[in-house]
Amino acid sequence: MTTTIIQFPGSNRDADMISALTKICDSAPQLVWHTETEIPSTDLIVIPGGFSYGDYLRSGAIAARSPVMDAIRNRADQGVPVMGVCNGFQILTEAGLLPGAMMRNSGLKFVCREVKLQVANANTLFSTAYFENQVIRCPIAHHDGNFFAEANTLKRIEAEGQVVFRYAENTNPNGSINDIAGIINKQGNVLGMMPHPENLIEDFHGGKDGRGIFESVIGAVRIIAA
Amino acid sequence: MIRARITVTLKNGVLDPQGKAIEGSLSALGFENVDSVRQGKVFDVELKNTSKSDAEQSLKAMCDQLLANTVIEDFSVTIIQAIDQ
Amino acid sequence: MIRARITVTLKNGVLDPQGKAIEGSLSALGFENVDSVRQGKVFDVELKNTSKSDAEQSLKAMCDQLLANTVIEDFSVTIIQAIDQ
Amino acid sequence: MNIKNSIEITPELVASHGLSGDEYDRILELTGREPSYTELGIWSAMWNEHCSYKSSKKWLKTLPTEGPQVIEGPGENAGVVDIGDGWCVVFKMESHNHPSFIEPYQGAATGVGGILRDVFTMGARPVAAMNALRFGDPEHHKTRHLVSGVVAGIGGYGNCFGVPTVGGEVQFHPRYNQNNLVNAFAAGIARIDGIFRSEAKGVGLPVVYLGAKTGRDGVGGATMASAEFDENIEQKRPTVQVGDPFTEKCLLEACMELMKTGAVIAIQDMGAAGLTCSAVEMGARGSLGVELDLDKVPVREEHMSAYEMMLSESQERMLMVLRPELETEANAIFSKWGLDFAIVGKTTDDLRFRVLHQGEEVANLPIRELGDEAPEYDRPYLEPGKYSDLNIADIEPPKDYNKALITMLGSPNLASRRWVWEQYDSLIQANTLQIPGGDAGVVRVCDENGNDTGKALAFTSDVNPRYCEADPYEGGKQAVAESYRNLSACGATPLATTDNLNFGNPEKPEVMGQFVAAVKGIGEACSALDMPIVSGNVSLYNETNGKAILPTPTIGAVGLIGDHSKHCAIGGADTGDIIFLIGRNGSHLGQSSYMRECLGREDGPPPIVDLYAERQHGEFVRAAINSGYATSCHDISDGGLAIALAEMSLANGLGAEINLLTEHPHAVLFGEDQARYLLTVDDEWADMFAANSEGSAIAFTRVGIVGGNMLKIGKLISISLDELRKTHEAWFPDYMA
Ligand SMILES: Nc1ncnc2c1ncn2[C@@H]1O[C@H](COP(=O)(O)OP(=O)(O)O)[C@@H](O)[C@H]1O
Ligand SMILES: [Mg+2]
Repeated sequence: MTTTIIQFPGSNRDADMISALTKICDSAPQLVWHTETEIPSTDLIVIPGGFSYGDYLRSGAIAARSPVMDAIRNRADQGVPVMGVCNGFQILTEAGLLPGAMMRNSGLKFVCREVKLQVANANTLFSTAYFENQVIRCPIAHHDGNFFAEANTLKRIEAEGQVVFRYAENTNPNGSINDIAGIINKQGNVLGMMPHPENLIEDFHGGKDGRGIFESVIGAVRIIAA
Repeated sequence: MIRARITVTLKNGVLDPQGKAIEGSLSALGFENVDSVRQGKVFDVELKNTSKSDAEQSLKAMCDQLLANTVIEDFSVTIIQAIDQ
Repeated sequence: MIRARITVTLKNGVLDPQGKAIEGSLSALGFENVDSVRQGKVFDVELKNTSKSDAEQSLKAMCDQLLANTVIEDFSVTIIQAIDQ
Repeated sequence: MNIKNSIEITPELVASHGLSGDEYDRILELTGREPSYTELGIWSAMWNEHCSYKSSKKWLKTLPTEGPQVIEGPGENAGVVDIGDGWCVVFKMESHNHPSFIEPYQGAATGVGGILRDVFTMGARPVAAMNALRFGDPEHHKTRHLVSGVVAGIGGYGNCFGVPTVGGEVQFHPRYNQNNLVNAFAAGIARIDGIFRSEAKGVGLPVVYLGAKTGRDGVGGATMASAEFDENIEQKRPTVQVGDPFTEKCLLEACMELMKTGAVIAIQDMGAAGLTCSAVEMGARGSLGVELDLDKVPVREEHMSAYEMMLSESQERMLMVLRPELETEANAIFSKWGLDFAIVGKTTDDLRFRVLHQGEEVANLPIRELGDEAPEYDRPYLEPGKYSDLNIADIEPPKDYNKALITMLGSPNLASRRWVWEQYDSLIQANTLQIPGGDAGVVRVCDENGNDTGKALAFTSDVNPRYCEADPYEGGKQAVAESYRNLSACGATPLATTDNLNFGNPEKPEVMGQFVAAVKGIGEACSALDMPIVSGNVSLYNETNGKAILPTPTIGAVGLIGDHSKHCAIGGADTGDIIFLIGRNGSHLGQSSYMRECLGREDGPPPIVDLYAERQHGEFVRAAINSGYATSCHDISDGGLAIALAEMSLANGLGAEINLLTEHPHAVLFGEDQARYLLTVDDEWADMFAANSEGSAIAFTRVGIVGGNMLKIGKLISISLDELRKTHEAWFPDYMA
């Protein structure tokens, strides 16, 4: 399976993601620089975490306007799975590929800690490895993860099962509305999530709860290929 | 040359954690008659080789395309100074 | 009730990484006549039970004590609306 | 327009540059004439305490800096230490005390930026950061504001740059009310054959300016005088530098790419006194002259004078000597990352430092003498006085031991630092094995392709300034010993150290006496424990209104874990595991946390450090961890045995039952005797372990057993884990709320 990581100036969890994809997929991802206008054929596109453009202006705002975004949009329209983690999630909302917006954490501080996630929808490309309502561990590390959507949008994404992960057991670290930690687009192939599954995939990390997300997509890609 | 100020503020109804925190700090500092605080951003932009009306249009476009996230923010544009070249 | 807007901007000469990044992005988006962008903050403050002149004083004090970092920032205060109770 | 570069050199101007009459006379002699204004700025920058170490050099020379593991000792941007298989670790610590007091967020942020640059200038990719912080009395009106700004600034820079912050210290004491300390540490990893140095080589080669543009940032108070001669410069010019971590991250990536091309002959970051120091050092090290043309320097402000450009401390900049045939390639890398790349000068063969501006030669100085001839002082010093021993019987025991433990555990200096370190990304790079909260931060070593090498590095930062105040010599030893223990407790072999010596005004014999004694103690401990000092920083004049800070020689230490599957942590014990105390029973209460927190006393001598015992116990503990006996381990420091047991129980999430048969239980529970650890062993192996301890002639006691949800110590202490946790975690967030 071929995976692709998009790199922006200021991406800094790209190395973590490269390492995770390499370990889980047994082959290194292709790297695409933000100025590219084409994305080579791929089974999965990942926008990694970090501080693209320093997160100056708004988190993900400047990156969301870079040339590569049109290419991502095209691939997404073709049904290629796209996953944005942390800054990647912020970029996807800023680019309009996902609904809502990301605000400063309610505690106003950067937070790095482990939280609990409830799998709110185990029936997406990215979550079939888990069971519905399973609670998993996952680290977070962000300053602007307070997901916001106005009432109608919120109602719609809740009704359509677009909420994939929620902070569970009172671990919401940022004030995110309805404890939302990760959402998917209507078509079901673009996922954004604030937590960092790529930092919990080896025994070395003290757990492997994050693997399921990657394994879900790999499984789905295999089925499509077969 | 044109000098303009763009002001971007949160839409009504969008929660403003920073504003809330400032309210709290102000009242802790003894400013008792503060009713509410909302935080926003300003951008002081200098444009060259452009007329006032072109400038206005292009500043609005900048807001739409980049400076404001219209899901949560409103913006306004004011030309502060226009100096003929 | 008094409505005021406080604007806080970086002093001249202080590095503004945010403004610089925005300049870059605007020019990449094709806004070619942007000469410079400096970013600042606004605070929209509502005060109750106060006169206009008291309000002005107290808003300035808020800036000095909390809202502006006077080592690197300047501020200005404008009363937008004063409604008698 | 033409910017004036001349101004009359008056005695006041000389004095406002921090130069003494004698120093200026020497400058006249070395210049061979009256210096120009720009030249005066250059001399003063090179000869100030910060660059020249004029008060401390004599004593720094006495520190042990060599060892088979040391590849590069003090002198370069950072120290370099061999970690085997062709890899090395590059690290250093540096202070940003004063700027952080003026503007806590930016001061701390740029401190982090500076130390990261020191590391990656040498070709090493940063893999870990720490920060050692000292603030005034929590009740002081400025303290909360400083804590909040400094912590946010450190996080703001490090998180955005993308380095995990894995450790540090935070302490409060009224003596830091007007002078807080911010010491930032960074470490990076490189191939030994991929290390870059600052020594220029080759005549007529291009000198290249890299990174961000130059502004008037940090052009010190002395320049305020320049406003008089140029009406175009705004009067009120802030001297605070603003950090731009995004640019620094791009600079890192650009430098890493550039270094791979082979284009770099020498490289040096621009830190204090930016262009001046970097250019002079590169030239002088390589026995070459340097000529700079300031018209080529990328600037972000108008009408900058030569003086201002030479002294600007704008951040995120570097200077390099380039292999000319690779210019195009190098330039392309920098433009890809959106950074400036400008040839601003060349190397020459005449050992002169020449600066051109607007067609005028504004400086022409002997390049070697700028550094080599900097004054070196043998400042008079007073041997520090000593406390006589306290008699245990004169130190009141607590009426209620539970209350005493709770008071201590919830005190500003012993409470959990979670509020601080959760604002730092400790996980980024996916190599963190131990996050803050234990004894040392532990980070795995991966190669360029992200493959696990099996090795890990451990990092810790330590000093107890109250010990140093009471006895700088023992305090200096103790700082090193504690860092040795923190590494050993994780199973890491201590490798080497960096130091950050923070003191008051060295012109005062008492302060100089503290400095001399602390350096002596540090040196002895580093020699005895095989932890040479490979880099460091001195920060003097931390003093306001004649009142100096506590002497604070911070030690940053690095250890190596050859096989990271064998590391050990403070938590990890199971129910039924046996708890061993390695080392003697506690007996020493002088300068202890118990006396301070429960009796309101700060007196007596600090504990004596027996370096032989430290080494023996450390080796024993590491062997126990290495052979798989230890299920968890923690060293005993501030607060003694009781606090260590509480911290360990919290980390295990399990209580413990401790037997205690002894007189002077307050000394046993709260004594801060050195060379001690707690170690847990599976009960099946406990007898074997005990036999081994006896065999090694190590003082040890089987103190109790892990289990339950209470910490019970004899009949004196019985507290639930929940209460311990609440107490330990509450102080910081409550205070900052
Ligand atoms: N400023 C800080 N940044 C990151 N971690 C910190 C900081 N201050 C303290 N810590 C962490 O909190 C824990 C307790 O600190 P401390 O009591 O100084 O440890 P020790 O006694 O083992 O030296 C350590 O893991 C330390 O790394
Ligand atoms: Mg310790």
